[in-house]
Amino acid sequence: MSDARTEEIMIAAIARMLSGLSHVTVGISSPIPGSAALLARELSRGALRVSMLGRTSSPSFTDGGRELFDCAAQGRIDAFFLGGVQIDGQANINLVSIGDPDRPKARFPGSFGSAYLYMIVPRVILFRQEHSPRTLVPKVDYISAPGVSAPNIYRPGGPYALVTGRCVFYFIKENECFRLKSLHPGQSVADIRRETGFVFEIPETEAIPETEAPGAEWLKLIRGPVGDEIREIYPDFAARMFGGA
Amino acid sequence: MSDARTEEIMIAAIARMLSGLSHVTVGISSPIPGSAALLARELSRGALRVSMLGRTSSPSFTDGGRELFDCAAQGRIDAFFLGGVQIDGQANINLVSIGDPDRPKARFPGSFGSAYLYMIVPRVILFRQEHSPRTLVPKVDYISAPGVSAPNIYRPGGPYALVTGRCVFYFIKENECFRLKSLHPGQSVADIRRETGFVFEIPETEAIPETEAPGAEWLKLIRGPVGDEIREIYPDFAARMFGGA
Amino acid sequence: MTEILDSAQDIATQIPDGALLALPPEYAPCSMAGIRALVRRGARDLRLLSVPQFGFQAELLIGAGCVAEVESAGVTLGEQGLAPRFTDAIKKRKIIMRDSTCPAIHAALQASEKGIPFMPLRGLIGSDILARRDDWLIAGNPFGDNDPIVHLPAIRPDVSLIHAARADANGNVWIGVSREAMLMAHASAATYATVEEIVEFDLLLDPQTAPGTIPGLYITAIARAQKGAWPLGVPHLYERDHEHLALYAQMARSQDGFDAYTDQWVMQRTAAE
Amino acid sequence: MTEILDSAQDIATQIPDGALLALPPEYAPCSMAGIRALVRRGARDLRLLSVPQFGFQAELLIGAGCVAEVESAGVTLGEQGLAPRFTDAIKKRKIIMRDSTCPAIHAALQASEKGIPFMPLRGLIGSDILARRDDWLIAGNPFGDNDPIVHLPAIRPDVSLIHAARADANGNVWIGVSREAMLMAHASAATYATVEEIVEFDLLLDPQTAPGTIPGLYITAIARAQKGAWPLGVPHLYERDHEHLALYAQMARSQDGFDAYTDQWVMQRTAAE
Repeated sequence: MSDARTEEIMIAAIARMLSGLSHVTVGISSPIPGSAALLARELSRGALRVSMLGRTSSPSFTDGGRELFDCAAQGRIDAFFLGGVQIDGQANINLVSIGDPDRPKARFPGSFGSAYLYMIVPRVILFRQEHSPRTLVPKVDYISAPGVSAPNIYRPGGPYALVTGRCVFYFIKENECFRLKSLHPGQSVADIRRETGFVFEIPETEAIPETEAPGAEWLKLIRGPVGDEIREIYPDFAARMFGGA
Repeated sequence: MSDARTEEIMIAAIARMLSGLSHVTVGISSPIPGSAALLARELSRGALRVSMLGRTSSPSFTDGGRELFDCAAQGRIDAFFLGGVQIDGQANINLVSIGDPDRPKARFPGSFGSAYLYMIVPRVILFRQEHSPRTLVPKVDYISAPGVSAPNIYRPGGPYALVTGRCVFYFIKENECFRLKSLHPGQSVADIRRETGFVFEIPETEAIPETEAPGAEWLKLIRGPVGDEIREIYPDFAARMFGGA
Repeated sequence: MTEILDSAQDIATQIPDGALLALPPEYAPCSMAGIRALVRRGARDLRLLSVPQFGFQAELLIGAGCVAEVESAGVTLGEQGLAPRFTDAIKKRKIIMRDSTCPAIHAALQASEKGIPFMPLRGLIGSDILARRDDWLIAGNPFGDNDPIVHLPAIRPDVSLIHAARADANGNVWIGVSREAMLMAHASAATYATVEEIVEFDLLLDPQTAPGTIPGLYITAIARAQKGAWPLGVPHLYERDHEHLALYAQMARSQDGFDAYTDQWVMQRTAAE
Repeated sequence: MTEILDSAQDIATQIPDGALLALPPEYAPCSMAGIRALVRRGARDLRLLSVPQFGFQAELLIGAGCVAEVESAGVTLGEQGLAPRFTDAIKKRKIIMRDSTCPAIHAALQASEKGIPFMPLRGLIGSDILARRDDWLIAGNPFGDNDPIVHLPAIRPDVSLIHAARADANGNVWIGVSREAMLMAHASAATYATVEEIVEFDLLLDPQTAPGTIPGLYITAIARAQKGAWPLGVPHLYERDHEHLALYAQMARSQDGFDAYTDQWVMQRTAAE
């Protein structure tokens, strides 16, 4: 059995979703997707271009903060990553507040570029390590970015998958809902049902496979060159995951 | 009597109109206004900022060709200069063609930024050395940029004066026409009437003064530091005016 | 002409109470020296605009009671977590919060940069950000058919406050790739910069430095402030001081703790500058 | 990943007939090597867009019969006067001319850069430029009252062709302050650059060069072409060759003279490159 940590299983699962792409971008506060993108780049032997916000020693962009958004609108970004304080079954995400936004019970940083990139980037991968009824809810308290849009709304982008600390869901656009794709080691369908606040599809005809844990070679990459590069932006995360600098 | 050439009288006349301003910009194909702006800067002891397009050794702008236009729209440019193949009595200018634009008798380079800057920059100074019925016409064949606009059209800018090889006109916005301001040495009101294709106002109550020719000190500046700087962009003009490089 | 001031304190004096004050993100240099000076001068009723997100700059100003409104796409201390004084102020309704999204802030500033009254922007439709902004409109794309698109009114900040590695005596400020500062300077009525050093040569005359330089034309005044971004970083000069920011995040959990922090690190000018 | 090609001729091979081809102004480096290669390969039906004006590039392509349409704010040889083959082609109606104005071209490219369908722009109302453009609209400013403003549809060139002082092996291209090239690369489907040299280091990793660099992400292919802008200039490397351009202006007064010019200076590749 792999000695991979949950974060590393998530990193590997996300990296697999980036196979064959040309350019992925990683926003701020995204150490797990950032690691996944760097892992995918290593596996692609350089065919995948990874642009990481906040990496000042080697900037990916040279036209200021707007360039990420312009670049996405030009169709030059294949995948992006979004988290959520809450995520609901229609793939709406909430990065702002719990309760009435005018008198919030809890307040979070804000929506950043989500309201835009979620609608523009073809393959948006949602991630949230905490998989509980508190995070995966029937209906978000605040829509930072909507999961689905009316047919007349310009929307080349949208949700592709949701990777949590327990499982992988894919988003089924036609049905406007998530479908369970794979279970992380040690998780059962019953666990997922109990810990998920929204309704999701379960393929009836087949057993749900286990999320493939990263093998020794992948772990070596994650803990080696990927970790070294991620440390520049996320020193605390890197220290927690991979030990001291 | 001054030994100033016509171009130098025009340079001095334009320079006087820039007194007290903070920032003027000079477009391409504008050696006379360019010289005037540099002269005005010398006279202002550095208080006047001059941005010259095409001066690559010391760029005024660092955001590409659009910056001139953005800068003007931000209200940061006090004066600009426009020429015209034809200029008419309503201060419309034509930089495109003579005759039917679809089957032109003569074709010129084009309107450049005139259709925009003429409407945005508060003090636009028109210049045309050739003062004849051919250049100063009743109605231009093509409006590259209109001299006046309807009241609901956003237009903080517009024509201020017209400096030719014969005289200086000021534009009277309320009357939508030019008024004769001064005559270059050797010109009479009758000369101007004969050589001008459009109707203009002549102040009845006073004699038309002579355009003040540049004195020895100004000529020294024009032929010295101003000429040296203008040579970088307009080597042919500088050679013609001030001798070899 | 750009004024050369003696210190960040002189800049703070020129930023009026009530100003719409634009501030850069933490991945660009931030004028923490200027922010501390604003706290020291007791600035009031500032309306903060993050370009497009911020953290510690807003924290200090909010905690010190300098702020009436915030427009931002995100307020966070990054790896040091939620911004405690911001969060507290929202919950206690001490400030008016106008939630935005990064590209909307960039686009609204670009509208101001271009002198146009609005900028269209894709996305946003269906979000509560849009639903709760009565200053934004949805209108039809006139070149399309049944193609609604958001129209954002231009934002023209009264003041932008930035930090940079260097400036020259003509007021040209080298920002390198931190080009949001260029947009801020173009879009704002006034722009102030603290800088690590004032160099002897003209930054526009050197073809290596000119491309990363804001012309002095847009810069109201500069002042030297060594380590002026601390405890945030300046790319290639010094790193973000994670340890100090963790200390801040710890102390600022309560208003008393915040006050103790500012007493020690902000009000005693010699401590920080 | 950016392709590294052997020569400008390889670039010309990849630019298809009929392409909407964006070209920089003469105050930025122009890929005359690429233009000559297009003439040599006998390109046809090109639709040229100047950003926002041009001269010698358009002249050669028009004179050689490569061009169907031109959209431009101005076509001139600068101090060498009117562009004779352009003028002749207009008078003989050999090309379709879409007169524009500089800020409209920049704004329409910015719309494409931002992925928005249109850009509003002040000015223009009352000009024959606007009156003769049936692809431009006047619409009301939705934030104003009786405030008409021009709406320009986005322009997305098929190809941009630029020249630069240097690039690196990752396809990053250093353009310095010639930032219209950055806009062109962002706005275009494909961008080709000829460069004076390909350097060994990564232009994005050096904080001095990164601010003036187009990331390779936007660059389809590069090729080395020494003196590739000649007889136009490259800032800080070599000057515009006024004498040669005067010779051109003289010869190109007639089509026969133009043909003699291209025989000597374009078709015989060794003469120019």
